[in-house]
Amino acid sequence: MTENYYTLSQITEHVRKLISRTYTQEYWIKAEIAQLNYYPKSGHCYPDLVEKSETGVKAQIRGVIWKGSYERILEKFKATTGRQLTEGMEILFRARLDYSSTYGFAFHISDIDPDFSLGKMAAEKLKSISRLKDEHVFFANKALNFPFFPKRIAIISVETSKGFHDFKNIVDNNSRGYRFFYMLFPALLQGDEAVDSISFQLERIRKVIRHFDIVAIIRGGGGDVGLNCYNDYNLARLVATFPIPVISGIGHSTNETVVEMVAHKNAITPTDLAYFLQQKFDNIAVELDHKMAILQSVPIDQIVDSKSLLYKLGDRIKNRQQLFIQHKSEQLSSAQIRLLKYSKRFIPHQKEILLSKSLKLSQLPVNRIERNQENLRFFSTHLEKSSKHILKSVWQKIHHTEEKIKLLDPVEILKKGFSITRVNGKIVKEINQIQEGDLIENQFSDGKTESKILKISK
Amino acid sequence: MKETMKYEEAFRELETIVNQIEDGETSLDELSEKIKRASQLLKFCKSKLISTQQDVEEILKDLED
Amino acid sequence: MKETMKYEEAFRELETIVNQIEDGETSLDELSEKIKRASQLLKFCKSKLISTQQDVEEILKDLED
Amino acid sequence: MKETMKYEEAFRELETIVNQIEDGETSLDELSEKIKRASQLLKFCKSKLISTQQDVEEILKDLED
Amino acid sequence: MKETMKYEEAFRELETIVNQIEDGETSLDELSEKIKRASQLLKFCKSKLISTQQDVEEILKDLED
Amino acid sequence: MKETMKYEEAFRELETIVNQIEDGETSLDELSEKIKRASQLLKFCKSKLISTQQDVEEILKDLED
Amino acid sequence: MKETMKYEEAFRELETIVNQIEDGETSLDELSEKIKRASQLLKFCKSKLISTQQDVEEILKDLED
Repeated sequence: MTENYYTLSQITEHVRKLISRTYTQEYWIKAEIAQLNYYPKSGHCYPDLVEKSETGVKAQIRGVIWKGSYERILEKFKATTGRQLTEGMEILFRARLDYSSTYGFAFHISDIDPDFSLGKMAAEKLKSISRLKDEHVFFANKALNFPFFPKRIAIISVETSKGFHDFKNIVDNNSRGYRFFYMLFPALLQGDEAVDSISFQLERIRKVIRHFDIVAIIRGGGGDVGLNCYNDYNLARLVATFPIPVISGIGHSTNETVVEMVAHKNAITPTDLAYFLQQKFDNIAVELDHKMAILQSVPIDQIVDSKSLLYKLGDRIKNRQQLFIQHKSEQLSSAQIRLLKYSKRFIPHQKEILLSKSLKLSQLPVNRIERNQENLRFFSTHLEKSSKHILKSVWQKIHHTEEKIKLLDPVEILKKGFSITRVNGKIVKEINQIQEGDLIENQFSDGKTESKILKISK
Repeated sequence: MKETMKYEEAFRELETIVNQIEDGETSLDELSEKIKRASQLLKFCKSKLISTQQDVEEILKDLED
Repeated sequence: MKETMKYEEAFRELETIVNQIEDGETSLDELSEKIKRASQLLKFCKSKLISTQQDVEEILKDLED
Repeated sequence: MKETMKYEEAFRELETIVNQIEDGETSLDELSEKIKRASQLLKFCKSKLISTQQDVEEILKDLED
Repeated sequence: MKETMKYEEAFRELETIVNQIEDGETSLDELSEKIKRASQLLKFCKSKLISTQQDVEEILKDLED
Repeated sequence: MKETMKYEEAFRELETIVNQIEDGETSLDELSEKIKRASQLLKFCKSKLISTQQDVEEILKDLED
Repeated sequence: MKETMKYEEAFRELETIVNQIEDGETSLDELSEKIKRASQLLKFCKSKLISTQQDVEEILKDLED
């Protein structure tokens, strides 16, 4: 038997002393709330804090928040994040590690950082948005055609809420007497339970969707707290993929939630939503009035115009037939005038032509005969003149020749004192023909002499 | 003239006749025939107009109530 | 002249004759024949014109009522 | 007019007719017919604005199925 | 000269003769023959002209009334 | 000189002779012969001219009536 | 000298003789012979000329009448 042993308390007391010496101060620790374990009776809260890995729980430790701290911490948390502390939520808390002999290890939580959770929520919201976009459903509801007459409205709201009351007030009491049909599908509209509650009602509406044109989510007042449910991925997806347009009238001043983003229209408040629907009806009413005005004026104008066209045509027929007949009548008159004019002119013209021929006929032969007479006279004169001229020139030639003969007759030369010398019967032309002592014979015009040459000089 | 004739047809025919007369495309031989036809068409159109006007006025009166 | 002759035909023939006479294209031998024909055509056209005018006026008078 | 006619259909048809009338595309022959139709459609659309015949019981029954 | 001769024929022959004489194409030996023929043609033409004139005047008188 | 001789022939021969004499182409031996011929031709032509003139005048006098 | 000799022949011979004498080709011995022939020819020519002249004058006088 071993005599050296400790009692349990000795050991736990030792551990307690060791821990309390080691962990003397508080630390900021990040962990997830696995279970909240809030006891409303005592007001204390004993959350199970875990750190998870891919394989499972990596670390787990109990937390303790005493009633006083819990109330303070929760108020601050809600004020900042608009949410309750919920299971599955990752939080950053300040705590001191404590060891109790009976309860074991626990973190005594003195504070939780709401800003850390806020950041976490924002990240969650962004994640929802990007997931919806990745799945191509983010704009699905917006892509639906807004009904022309958004008359039948499925309303997700709370009967008693102020928002629903405001909406009804406007829609039911509009001055123009428009009648909307709406039906309430009651649901929780804030807090973590809202996701399931709204989803449930949307599924119900889906069953009777043929009775409705749009869905309106109307939240009644209640400030900006508890709106994180509208950032829930599943709810947002349901809204985005809903087969008829969903209009949100959640009414708050903080950032738009994901549900509002994917809704066909975010009317911000229930009142705005009511006015929006009323405006749609107003537009239609205005259009109808406009069309009625056109119907009342245009056809009558058309008939009046047609009448005036018809009367104008009638007038044209009257005028034109007159012009037509007048024109024909003028044509006839002009034909008649021309016929008279040219017929009358025809014979005198022909007469003139004949007269001119007649004149030519009486003149031309006379001219011809006269011309011939003149020619004959001309021939006659020329004949006489030319004959006389010929005779005269022949006479001249004869006289001329006669003169020449006279001049050439040697007898005539001898008469002028010349004589012809011959020696031995030959006519002497050169002195060499004769010699001294030759007998020469000289012939004169009226006789001859004979003589002897005494001397010759050269 | 057929009872089933339409106003538009009648009006167009009437217009054609008037244009033909105006453009001198009509011979004198056809003139009286054409004018006769035009006269019938005119009467037809007028009665059609008046009956249409009555119809329209009635419908519109009904609409205003 | 045929009773069935048309005004336009008659007028064209008349005009042709008048033009021939005007242009001196007619021989004297044909002249009196042509003028005779033209005279007949003129009379025919005139009577046609007057009867057409009467017809048309009657139709139109009927229209104004 | 069918009761089941949708108001949007009715409105579109009305719009088409009114446009045709406004653009003068309507012949006089069709005019009264068209105006009659337009008048009916207009009445139908107007009545739709101020009436509802939605049956809550039916919806509730549908919901229970 | 044939009684059946036409004015145009006669006139053309007359014209031909006058032209021949004018152009000096006629010898003196033929001259009197040709003038004789021309004279006959002229007389013929004149008488034709006068008778035609009477015819025409009668027709035209009828037309002028 | 043949009685059948034509004026134109005679005139041409006469012209030829006159030209020959004028151009001095005629010898004295031929001269009197030629002048004799010319004289005959001249006489012939003159008488032809006179008779033609008478004929023509007579025809024309007839024409003027 | 032949009585049948022509004036032109005679005159040409005469001219030839005169030319020969003028050119001095004739000896004094021939001279008087030639002169004798020339005188005869001259006489012949003159008489021919005179008779021709009388003939011509007679014809021309006859022509003037």
